[in-house]
Amino acid sequence: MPLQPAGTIRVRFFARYAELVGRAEAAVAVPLPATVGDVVRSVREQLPGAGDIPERPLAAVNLRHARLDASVQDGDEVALLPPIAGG
Amino acid sequence: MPLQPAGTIRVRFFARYAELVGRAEAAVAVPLPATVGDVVRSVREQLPGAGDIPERPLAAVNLRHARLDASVQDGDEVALLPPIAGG
Amino acid sequence: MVYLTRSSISLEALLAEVSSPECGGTCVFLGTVRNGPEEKDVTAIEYSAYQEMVEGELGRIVAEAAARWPGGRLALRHRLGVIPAGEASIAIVAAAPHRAQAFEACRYAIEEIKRRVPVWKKELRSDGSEVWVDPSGRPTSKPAHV
Amino acid sequence: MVYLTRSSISLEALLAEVSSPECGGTCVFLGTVRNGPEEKDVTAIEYSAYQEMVEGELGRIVAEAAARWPGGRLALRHRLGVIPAGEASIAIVAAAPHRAQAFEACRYAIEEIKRRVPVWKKELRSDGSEVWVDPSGRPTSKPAHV
Repeated sequence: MPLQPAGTIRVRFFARYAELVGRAEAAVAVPLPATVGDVVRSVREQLPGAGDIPERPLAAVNLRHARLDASVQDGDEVALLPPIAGG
Repeated sequence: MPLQPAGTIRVRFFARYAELVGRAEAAVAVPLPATVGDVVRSVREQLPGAGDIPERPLAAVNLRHARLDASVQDGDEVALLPPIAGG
Repeated sequence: MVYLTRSSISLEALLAEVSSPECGGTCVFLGTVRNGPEEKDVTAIEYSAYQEMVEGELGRIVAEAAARWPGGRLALRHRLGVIPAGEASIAIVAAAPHRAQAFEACRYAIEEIKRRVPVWKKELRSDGSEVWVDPSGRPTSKPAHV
Repeated sequence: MVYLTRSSISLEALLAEVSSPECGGTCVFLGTVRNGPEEKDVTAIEYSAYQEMVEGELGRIVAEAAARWPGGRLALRHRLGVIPAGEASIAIVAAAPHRAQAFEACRYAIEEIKRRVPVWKKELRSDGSEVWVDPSGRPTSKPAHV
Protein backbone atom coordinates (compact mmCIF):
# COMPACT_ATOMS: atom_id res chain seq x y z
CA MET A 1 0.00 0.00 0.00
CA PRO A 2 1.41 3.40 -0.93
CA LEU A 3 2.07 5.83 1.90
CA GLN A 4 -0.78 8.37 2.20
CA PRO A 5 0.60 11.88 1.68
CA ALA A 6 0.40 14.23 4.69
CA GLY A 7 0.18 18.00 4.83
CA THR A 8 1.27 20.41 7.49
CA ILE A 9 -1.28 23.12 8.25
CA ARG A 10 -0.51 26.26 10.17
CA VAL A 11 -3.49 26.70 12.46
CA ARG A 12 -4.14 30.06 14.10
CA PHE A 13 -6.28 30.78 17.13
CA PHE A 14 -7.86 34.06 18.13
CA ALA A 15 -9.63 35.70 21.05
CA ARG A 16 -11.41 33.14 23.24
CA TYR A 17 -10.10 30.17 21.22
CA ALA A 18 -6.53 31.34 21.77
CA GLU A 19 -7.27 31.50 25.48
CA LEU A 20 -8.74 27.97 25.46
CA VAL A 21 -5.67 26.40 23.84
CA GLY A 22 -3.24 28.78 25.51
CA ARG A 23 -1.49 29.56 22.24
CA ALA A 24 -1.90 31.66 19.09
CA GLU A 25 -0.89 29.03 16.56
CA ALA A 26 0.08 25.40 16.00
CA ALA A 27 1.40 23.24 13.18
CA VAL A 28 -1.00 20.36 12.58
CA ALA A 29 -0.30 17.35 10.37
CA VAL A 30 -3.27 15.93 8.44
CA PRO A 31 -3.46 13.12 5.88
CA LEU A 32 -4.25 14.54 2.43
CA PRO A 33 -6.67 15.17 0.81
CA ALA A 34 -8.17 17.05 3.75
CA THR A 35 -10.82 19.64 4.45
CA VAL A 36 -11.06 22.47 6.95
CA GLY A 37 -13.34 20.17 8.95
CA ASP A 38 -10.57 17.54 9.10
CA VAL A 39 -8.18 20.17 10.44
CA VAL A 40 -10.70 21.21 13.09
CA ARG A 41 -11.12 17.55 14.17
CA SER A 42 -7.33 17.06 14.40
CA VAL A 43 -7.00 20.25 16.42
CA ARG A 44 -9.76 19.28 18.85
CA GLU A 45 -8.29 15.81 19.34
CA GLN A 46 -4.64 16.72 19.58
CA LEU A 47 -4.35 20.07 21.32
CA PRO A 48 -4.95 20.36 25.08
CA GLY A 49 -7.87 22.71 25.74
CA ALA A 50 -9.06 22.61 22.11
CA GLY A 51 -11.94 20.28 22.97
CA ASP A 52 -13.88 23.39 24.04
CA ILE A 53 -13.64 24.87 20.55
CA PRO A 54 -16.98 24.15 18.82
CA GLU A 55 -17.12 21.27 16.34
CA ARG A 56 -18.17 23.65 13.61
CA PRO A 57 -16.40 26.94 14.21
CA LEU A 58 -16.14 29.82 11.79
CA ALA A 59 -12.93 29.31 9.79
CA ALA A 60 -10.68 30.95 7.24
CA VAL A 61 -8.13 29.54 4.84
CA ASN A 62 -5.29 31.78 3.74
CA LEU A 63 -7.05 34.95 4.98
CA ARG A 64 -10.44 34.18 3.36
CA HIS A 65 -13.58 32.85 4.96
CA ALA A 66 -13.96 29.15 4.16
CA ARG A 67 -16.61 26.50 4.70
CA LEU A 68 -15.74 23.39 6.67
CA ASP A 69 -15.92 21.29 3.50
CA ALA A 70 -13.34 23.47 1.69
CA SER A 71 -10.15 21.54 0.92
CA VAL A 72 -6.78 22.48 2.39
CA GLN A 73 -3.29 21.97 0.95
CA ASP A 74 0.08 21.45 2.54
CA GLY A 75 1.33 24.82 3.84
CA ASP A 76 -2.11 26.44 4.11
CA GLU A 77 -2.96 28.71 7.00
CA VAL A 78 -6.25 27.78 8.67
CA ALA A 79 -7.70 30.18 11.23
CA LEU A 80 -10.40 29.24 13.72
CA LEU A 81 -12.51 32.30 14.40
CA PRO A 82 -14.77 32.86 17.42
CA PRO A 83 -18.08 34.61 16.65
CA ILE A 84 -17.17 37.93 15.02
CA ALA A 85 -17.88 41.00 17.14
CA GLY A 86 -16.14 43.88 15.41
CA GLY A 87 -17.21 47.35 14.43
CA MET B 1 -77.18 94.57 3.46
CA PRO B 2 -74.58 94.22 6.23
CA LEU B 3 -71.06 95.19 5.37
CA GLN B 4 -68.95 92.09 4.64
CA PRO B 5 -66.10 91.85 7.18
CA ALA B 6 -62.59 92.21 5.78
CA GLY B 7 -59.31 90.88 7.11
CA THR B 8 -55.80 92.14 6.71
CA ILE B 9 -53.28 89.42 5.95
CA ARG B 10 -49.55 89.89 6.22
CA VAL B 11 -48.16 88.19 3.13
CA ARG B 12 -44.49 87.24 2.98
CA PHE B 13 -42.43 86.46 -0.11
CA PHE B 14 -39.21 84.50 -0.32
CA ALA B 15 -36.41 83.71 -2.73
CA ARG B 16 -37.57 83.94 -6.36
CA TYR B 17 -41.05 85.13 -5.42
CA ALA B 18 -39.53 88.02 -3.46
CA GLU B 19 -37.52 88.91 -6.54
CA LEU B 20 -40.63 88.78 -8.74
CA VAL B 21 -42.62 91.21 -6.60
CA GLY B 22 -39.58 93.24 -5.56
CA ARG B 23 -40.48 93.06 -1.88
CA ALA B 24 -40.37 90.74 1.11
CA GLU B 25 -43.87 91.39 2.41
CA ALA B 26 -47.18 93.12 1.84
CA ALA B 27 -50.42 93.75 3.74
CA VAL B 28 -53.33 92.38 1.73
CA ALA B 29 -57.00 93.01 2.50
CA VAL B 30 -59.42 90.15 1.81
CA PRO B 31 -63.16 89.80 2.43
CA LEU B 32 -63.81 87.21 5.15
CA PRO B 33 -64.26 84.30 5.34
CA ALA B 34 -61.24 83.66 3.14
CA THR B 35 -58.85 80.86 2.30
CA VAL B 36 -55.14 80.82 1.49
CA GLY B 37 -56.19 80.48 -2.15
CA ASP B 38 -58.17 83.72 -1.89
CA VAL B 39 -55.08 85.47 -0.55
CA VAL B 40 -52.98 84.11 -3.41
CA ARG B 41 -55.56 85.39 -5.94
CA SER B 42 -55.59 88.85 -4.34
CA VAL B 43 -51.80 88.96 -4.34
CA ARG B 44 -51.53 87.92 -7.98
CA GLU B 45 -54.13 90.52 -9.04
CA GLN B 46 -53.01 93.42 -6.90
CA LEU B 47 -49.22 93.31 -6.65
CA PRO B 48 -47.06 94.30 -9.63
CA GLY B 49 -44.92 91.33 -10.68
CA ALA B 50 -46.96 88.84 -8.66
CA GLY B 51 -48.68 87.50 -11.78
CA ASP B 52 -45.61 85.31 -12.31
CA ILE B 53 -46.14 83.55 -8.98
CA PRO B 54 -47.87 80.23 -9.73
CA GLU B 55 -51.62 80.03 -9.17
CA ARG B 56 -51.09 77.19 -6.73
CA PRO B 57 -47.86 77.90 -4.85
CA LEU B 58 -46.66 76.18 -1.72
CA ALA B 59 -47.94 78.21 1.23
CA ALA B 60 -47.72 78.51 4.98
CA VAL B 61 -50.04 80.13 7.53
CA ASN B 62 -48.51 81.34 10.79
CA LEU B 63 -45.29 79.36 10.25
CA ARG B 64 -47.01 76.05 9.35
CA HIS B 65 -47.48 74.50 5.95
CA ALA B 66 -51.08 75.02 4.81
CA ARG B 67 -53.23 73.86 1.92
CA LEU B 68 -54.80 76.42 -0.38
CA ASP B 69 -58.25 75.59 1.01
CA ALA B 70 -57.19 76.34 4.58
CA SER B 71 -59.00 79.33 6.07
CA VAL B 72 -57.24 82.52 7.13
CA GLN B 73 -58.17 85.02 9.83
CA ASP B 74 -57.58 88.72 10.22
CA GLY B 75 -53.95 89.24 11.28
CA ASP B 76 -52.65 85.91 9.94
CA GLU B 77 -49.27 85.68 8.29
CA VAL B 78 -49.40 83.88 4.94
CA ALA B 79 -46.12 83.00 3.27
CA LEU B 80 -45.77 82.04 -0.39
CA LEU B 81 -42.96 79.53 -0.73
CA PRO B 82 -41.05 78.72 -3.92
CA PRO B 83 -40.16 75.03 -4.35
CA ILE B 84 -38.13 74.05 -1.29
CA ALA B 85 -34.47 73.38 -1.96
CA GLY B 86 -32.79 73.22 1.42
CA GLY B 87 -30.44 70.79 3.04
CA MET C 1 -31.36 80.98 16.09
CA VAL C 2 -31.14 77.43 17.41
CA TYR C 3 -30.80 75.33 14.28
CA LEU C 4 -29.66 78.03 11.85
CA THR C 5 -26.22 79.54 11.62
CA ARG C 6 -24.35 81.87 9.30
CA SER C 7 -20.95 80.44 10.22
CA SER C 8 -19.16 77.19 9.39
CA ILE C 9 -20.82 74.20 10.99
CA SER C 10 -18.77 72.50 13.69
CA LEU C 11 -19.35 68.76 13.38
CA GLU C 12 -17.37 68.26 16.55
CA ALA C 13 -19.77 70.45 18.54
CA LEU C 14 -22.78 68.52 17.17
CA LEU C 15 -21.17 65.19 18.03
CA ALA C 16 -20.57 66.42 21.55
CA GLU C 17 -24.25 67.43 21.83
CA VAL C 18 -25.50 63.87 21.20
CA SER C 19 -22.69 61.88 22.74
CA SER C 20 -23.86 59.59 25.54
CA PRO C 21 -22.60 56.38 27.12
CA GLU C 22 -25.87 54.64 26.18
CA CYS C 23 -25.43 55.36 22.46
CA GLY C 24 -23.10 52.98 20.65
CA GLY C 25 -23.98 54.02 17.11
CA THR C 26 -23.84 57.48 15.58
CA CYS C 27 -24.85 58.34 12.04
CA VAL C 28 -23.94 61.70 10.53
CA PHE C 29 -25.19 63.32 7.35
CA LEU C 30 -23.28 66.19 5.82
CA GLY C 31 -24.65 68.06 2.83
CA THR C 32 -21.97 70.03 1.02
CA VAL C 33 -22.10 72.55 -1.80
CA ARG C 34 -21.36 70.56 -4.93
CA ASN C 35 -19.64 71.57 -8.12
CA GLY C 36 -19.80 68.38 -10.14
CA PRO C 37 -20.60 67.45 -13.74
CA GLU C 38 -24.30 68.24 -13.14
CA GLU C 39 -23.39 71.79 -12.15
CA LYS C 40 -21.82 74.55 -14.21
CA ASP C 41 -18.84 76.09 -12.44
CA VAL C 42 -20.62 76.68 -9.17
CA THR C 43 -18.35 78.70 -6.91
CA ALA C 44 -20.83 79.00 -4.06
CA ILE C 45 -24.50 78.70 -3.19
CA GLU C 46 -26.42 81.40 -1.43
CA TYR C 47 -28.88 79.90 1.03
CA SER C 48 -31.88 81.90 2.18
CA ALA C 49 -34.76 80.88 4.40
CA TYR C 50 -38.06 81.71 6.05
CA GLN C 51 -36.14 81.66 9.30
CA GLU C 52 -38.94 81.65 11.89
CA MET C 53 -40.65 78.78 10.07
CA VAL C 54 -37.39 76.88 9.59
CA GLU C 55 -36.76 76.95 13.32
CA GLY C 56 -40.29 75.65 13.95
CA GLU C 57 -40.12 72.87 11.36
CA LEU C 58 -36.68 71.73 12.46
CA GLY C 59 -37.84 71.64 16.07
CA ARG C 60 -40.81 69.49 15.03
CA ILE C 61 -38.57 67.12 13.05
CA VAL C 62 -36.27 66.70 16.03
CA ALA C 63 -39.29 66.02 18.27
CA GLU C 64 -40.72 63.51 15.79
CA ALA C 65 -37.40 61.65 15.66
CA ALA C 66 -37.21 61.62 19.47
CA ALA C 67 -40.69 60.08 19.64
CA ARG C 68 -40.01 57.56 16.91
CA TRP C 69 -36.60 56.39 18.13
CA PRO C 70 -36.73 56.63 21.92
CA GLY C 71 -33.29 56.57 23.45
CA GLY C 72 -31.89 58.23 20.36
CA ARG C 73 -30.45 61.73 20.24
CA LEU C 74 -30.49 64.12 17.31
CA ALA C 75 -28.64 67.36 16.70
CA LEU C 76 -28.52 69.43 13.53
CA ARG C 77 -27.47 72.71 12.04
CA HIS C 78 -28.42 74.38 8.74
CA ARG C 79 -26.14 77.11 7.48
CA LEU C 80 -27.45 80.18 5.63
CA GLY C 81 -25.75 82.83 3.52
CA VAL C 82 -23.11 82.35 0.84
CA ILE C 83 -21.47 78.92 1.27
CA PRO C 84 -18.42 78.19 -0.89
CA ALA C 85 -18.27 74.94 -2.89
CA GLY C 86 -17.06 72.06 -0.75
CA GLU C 87 -18.33 73.46 2.55
CA ALA C 88 -21.26 72.00 4.48
CA SER C 89 -24.71 73.58 4.31
CA ILE C 90 -26.23 71.06 6.69
CA ALA C 91 -25.06 68.60 9.31
CA ILE C 92 -27.27 66.08 11.10
CA VAL C 93 -26.00 63.83 13.87
CA ALA C 94 -28.11 60.97 15.20
CA ALA C 95 -26.87 58.81 18.04
CA ALA C 96 -28.73 55.75 19.29
CA PRO C 97 -28.15 52.65 21.38
CA HIS C 98 -27.88 50.59 18.17
CA ARG C 99 -26.82 51.46 14.65
CA ALA C 100 -30.05 50.75 12.78
CA GLN C 101 -31.85 53.41 14.81
CA ALA C 102 -29.05 55.90 14.23
CA PHE C 103 -29.15 55.40 10.45
CA GLU C 104 -32.94 55.57 10.34
CA ALA C 105 -33.24 58.70 12.47
CA CYS C 106 -30.56 60.50 10.49
CA ARG C 107 -32.14 59.55 7.16
CA TYR C 108 -35.58 60.54 8.44
CA ALA C 109 -34.30 63.98 9.42
CA ILE C 110 -32.68 64.80 6.09
CA GLU C 111 -35.65 63.50 4.04
CA GLU C 112 -38.10 65.56 6.09
CA ILE C 113 -35.86 68.62 5.85
CA LYS C 114 -35.72 68.32 2.06
CA ARG C 115 -39.50 68.03 1.98
CA ARG C 116 -40.67 70.51 4.60
CA VAL C 117 -38.10 73.09 5.62
CA PRO C 118 -38.40 76.41 3.73
CA VAL C 119 -34.86 77.02 2.54
CA TRP C 120 -33.85 78.10 -0.95
CA LYS C 121 -30.62 78.14 -2.83
CA LYS C 122 -29.19 80.22 -5.58
CA GLU C 123 -26.13 78.98 -7.42
CA LEU C 124 -23.40 81.53 -7.88
CA ARG C 125 -21.36 80.65 -10.96
CA SER C 126 -17.89 81.62 -12.00
CA ASP C 127 -19.26 83.65 -14.96
CA GLY C 128 -21.14 85.86 -12.51
CA SER C 129 -24.59 84.44 -13.24
CA GLU C 130 -26.98 83.44 -10.45
CA VAL C 131 -29.53 80.66 -10.79
CA TRP C 132 -32.24 79.51 -8.38
CA VAL C 133 -32.10 75.76 -7.79
CA ASP C 134 -35.29 73.76 -8.15
CA PRO C 135 -36.19 70.92 -5.77
CA SER C 136 -34.95 68.15 -8.04
CA GLY C 137 -31.52 69.53 -7.28
CA ARG C 138 -30.95 71.02 -10.71
CA PRO C 139 -31.25 74.67 -11.68
CA THR C 140 -34.11 75.00 -14.14
CA SER C 141 -35.58 78.41 -13.49
CA LYS C 142 -34.54 81.32 -15.60
CA PRO C 143 -31.41 83.11 -14.45
CA ALA C 144 -32.53 85.58 -11.83
CA HIS C 145 -31.04 88.76 -13.24
CA VAL C 146 -31.65 88.32 -16.98
CA MET D 1 -1.76 48.78 8.57
CA VAL D 2 -4.07 50.62 6.21
CA TYR D 3 -7.48 50.27 7.83
CA LEU D 4 -6.40 49.38 11.34
CA THR D 5 -5.01 51.72 13.94
CA ARG D 6 -4.12 51.59 17.62
CA SER D 7 -4.66 55.33 18.11
CA SER D 8 -7.75 57.54 18.30
CA ILE D 9 -9.57 57.75 15.00
CA SER D 10 -9.49 61.16 13.34
CA LEU D 11 -12.87 61.74 11.71
CA GLU D 12 -11.51 64.92 10.17
CA ALA D 13 -8.77 63.00 8.37
CA LEU D 14 -11.28 60.49 7.00
CA LEU D 15 -13.58 63.26 5.80
CA ALA D 16 -10.65 64.87 4.01
CA GLU D 17 -9.87 61.54 2.31
CA VAL D 18 -13.28 61.32 0.63
CA SER D 19 -14.02 64.99 0.12
CA SER D 20 -14.58 65.91 -3.53
CA PRO D 21 -16.42 68.67 -5.40
CA GLU D 22 -18.58 66.03 -7.14
CA CYS D 23 -19.87 64.62 -3.87
CA GLY D 24 -22.72 66.60 -2.28
CA GLY D 25 -23.73 64.03 0.32
CA THR D 26 -21.59 62.41 2.98
CA CYS D 27 -22.75 59.79 5.46
CA VAL D 28 -20.64 58.87 8.46
CA PHE D 29 -21.00 55.97 10.85
CA LEU D 30 -19.23 56.03 14.19
CA GLY D 31 -19.28 53.03 16.48
CA THR D 32 -18.39 53.91 20.04
CA VAL D 33 -17.75 51.84 23.11
CA ARG D 34 -21.03 51.78 24.98
CA ASN D 35 -21.75 51.57 28.68
CA GLY D 36 -25.50 51.61 28.75
CA PRO D 37 -28.22 49.70 30.61
CA GLU D 38 -27.45 46.57 28.55
CA GLU D 39 -23.87 46.63 29.80
CA LYS D 40 -22.53 46.26 33.31
CA ASP D 41 -20.11 49.03 34.19
CA VAL D 42 -17.99 48.70 31.11
CA THR D 43 -14.96 50.95 31.46
CA ALA D 44 -13.36 49.93 28.17
CA ILE D 45 -13.38 47.26 25.48
CA GLU D 46 -10.26 45.49 24.31
CA TYR D 47 -10.42 44.91 20.56
CA SER D 48 -8.28 42.20 19.00
CA ALA D 49 -8.18 40.99 15.41
CA TYR D 50 -6.80 38.62 12.83
CA GLN D 51 -5.03 41.60 11.41
CA GLU D 52 -3.86 40.31 8.02
CA MET D 53 -7.34 39.02 7.25
CA VAL D 54 -9.01 42.20 8.52
CA GLU D 55 -6.98 44.29 6.11
CA GLY D 56 -7.94 41.96 3.25
CA GLU D 57 -11.67 41.90 4.10
CA LEU D 58 -11.85 45.65 4.59
CA GLY D 59 -10.09 46.19 1.26
CA ARG D 60 -12.64 43.94 -0.42
CA ILE D 61 -15.56 45.75 1.25
CA VAL D 62 -14.22 49.11 0.04
CA ALA D 63 -13.80 47.69 -3.48
CA GLU D 64 -17.32 46.23 -3.45
CA ALA D 65 -18.79 49.58 -2.41
CA ALA D 66 -16.81 51.36 -5.15
CA ALA D 67 -18.22 48.96 -7.75
CA ARG D 68 -21.76 49.19 -6.42
CA TRP D 69 -21.91 52.98 -6.04
CA PRO D 70 -19.73 54.38 -8.81
CA GLY D 71 -18.79 57.97 -8.18
CA GLY D 72 -18.90 57.33 -4.44
CA ARG D 73 -15.91 57.40 -2.14
CA LEU D 74 -15.42 55.37 1.02
CA ALA D 75 -12.87 55.66 3.80
CA LEU D 76 -12.77 53.78 7.08
CA ARG D 77 -10.67 53.00 10.12
CA HIS D 78 -11.04 50.29 12.76
CA ARG D 79 -9.24 50.82 16.03
CA LEU D 80 -7.69 47.96 18.03
CA GLY D 81 -6.43 47.69 21.58
CA VAL D 82 -8.08 48.97 24.74
CA ILE D 83 -10.67 51.63 23.85
CA PRO D 84 -12.24 53.56 26.74
CA ALA D 85 -16.05 53.87 26.92
CA GLY D 86 -17.30 56.72 24.76
CA GLU D 87 -14.46 56.58 22.23
CA ALA D 88 -14.87 55.35 18.66
CA SER D 89 -13.84 51.85 17.66
CA ILE D 90 -14.82 52.35 14.04
CA ALA D 91 -15.47 55.22 11.67
CA ILE D 92 -16.81 54.89 8.15
CA VAL D 93 -17.19 57.85 5.80
CA ALA D 94 -19.06 57.52 2.51
CA ALA D 95 -19.32 60.45 0.13
CA ALA D 96 -21.39 60.36 -3.05
CA PRO D 97 -22.91 62.72 -5.59
CA HIS D 98 -26.33 62.25 -3.95
CA ARG D 99 -27.36 61.40 -0.42
CA ALA D 100 -29.12 58.08 -1.02
CA GLN D 101 -25.90 56.56 -2.34
CA ALA D 102 -23.92 57.92 0.60
CA PHE D 103 -26.33 56.40 3.14
CA GLU D 104 -26.47 53.08 1.31
CA ALA D 105 -22.71 52.73 0.88
CA CYS D 106 -22.07 53.61 4.53
CA ARG D 107 -24.69 51.16 5.76
CA TYR D 108 -23.38 48.46 3.43
CA ALA D 109 -19.88 48.87 4.82
CA ILE D 110 -20.84 48.58 8.49
CA GLU D 111 -23.18 45.63 7.90
CA GLU D 112 -20.51 43.72 5.97
CA ILE D 113 -17.92 44.57 8.61
CA LYS D 114 -20.14 43.20 11.36
CA ARG D 115 -20.65 40.04 9.31
CA ARG D 116 -17.23 39.34 7.83
CA VAL D 117 -14.36 41.16 9.51
CA PRO D 118 -12.57 39.05 12.15
CA VAL D 119 -12.44 41.36 15.13
CA TRP D 120 -13.28 40.41 18.69
CA LYS D 121 -14.04 42.37 21.77
CA LYS D 122 -13.62 41.77 25.46
CA GLU D 123 -15.45 44.02 27.90
CA LEU D 124 -13.36 45.33 30.74
CA ARG D 125 -15.60 46.06 33.71
CA SER D 126 -15.13 48.27 36.69
CA ASP D 127 -15.03 45.24 39.04
CA GLY D 128 -11.97 43.95 37.16
CA SER D 129 -13.78 41.15 35.30
CA GLU D 130 -13.32 40.60 31.57
CA VAL D 131 -16.02 39.17 29.30
CA TRP D 132 -15.89 38.23 25.63
CA VAL D 133 -18.75 39.80 23.68
CA ASP D 134 -20.81 37.59 21.42
CA PRO D 135 -22.04 38.73 17.99
CA SER D 136 -25.50 39.70 19.15
CA GLY D 137 -23.76 42.53 20.96
CA ARG D 138 -24.23 41.09 24.43
CA PRO D 139 -21.67 39.30 26.52
CA THR D 140 -22.89 35.72 26.99
CA SER D 141 -19.74 33.64 27.14
CA LYS D 142 -18.33 32.72 30.50
CA PRO D 143 -16.01 35.28 32.03
CA ALA D 144 -12.60 34.57 30.56
CA HIS D 145 -10.59 34.21 33.72
CA VAL D 146 -12.99 32.28 35.94
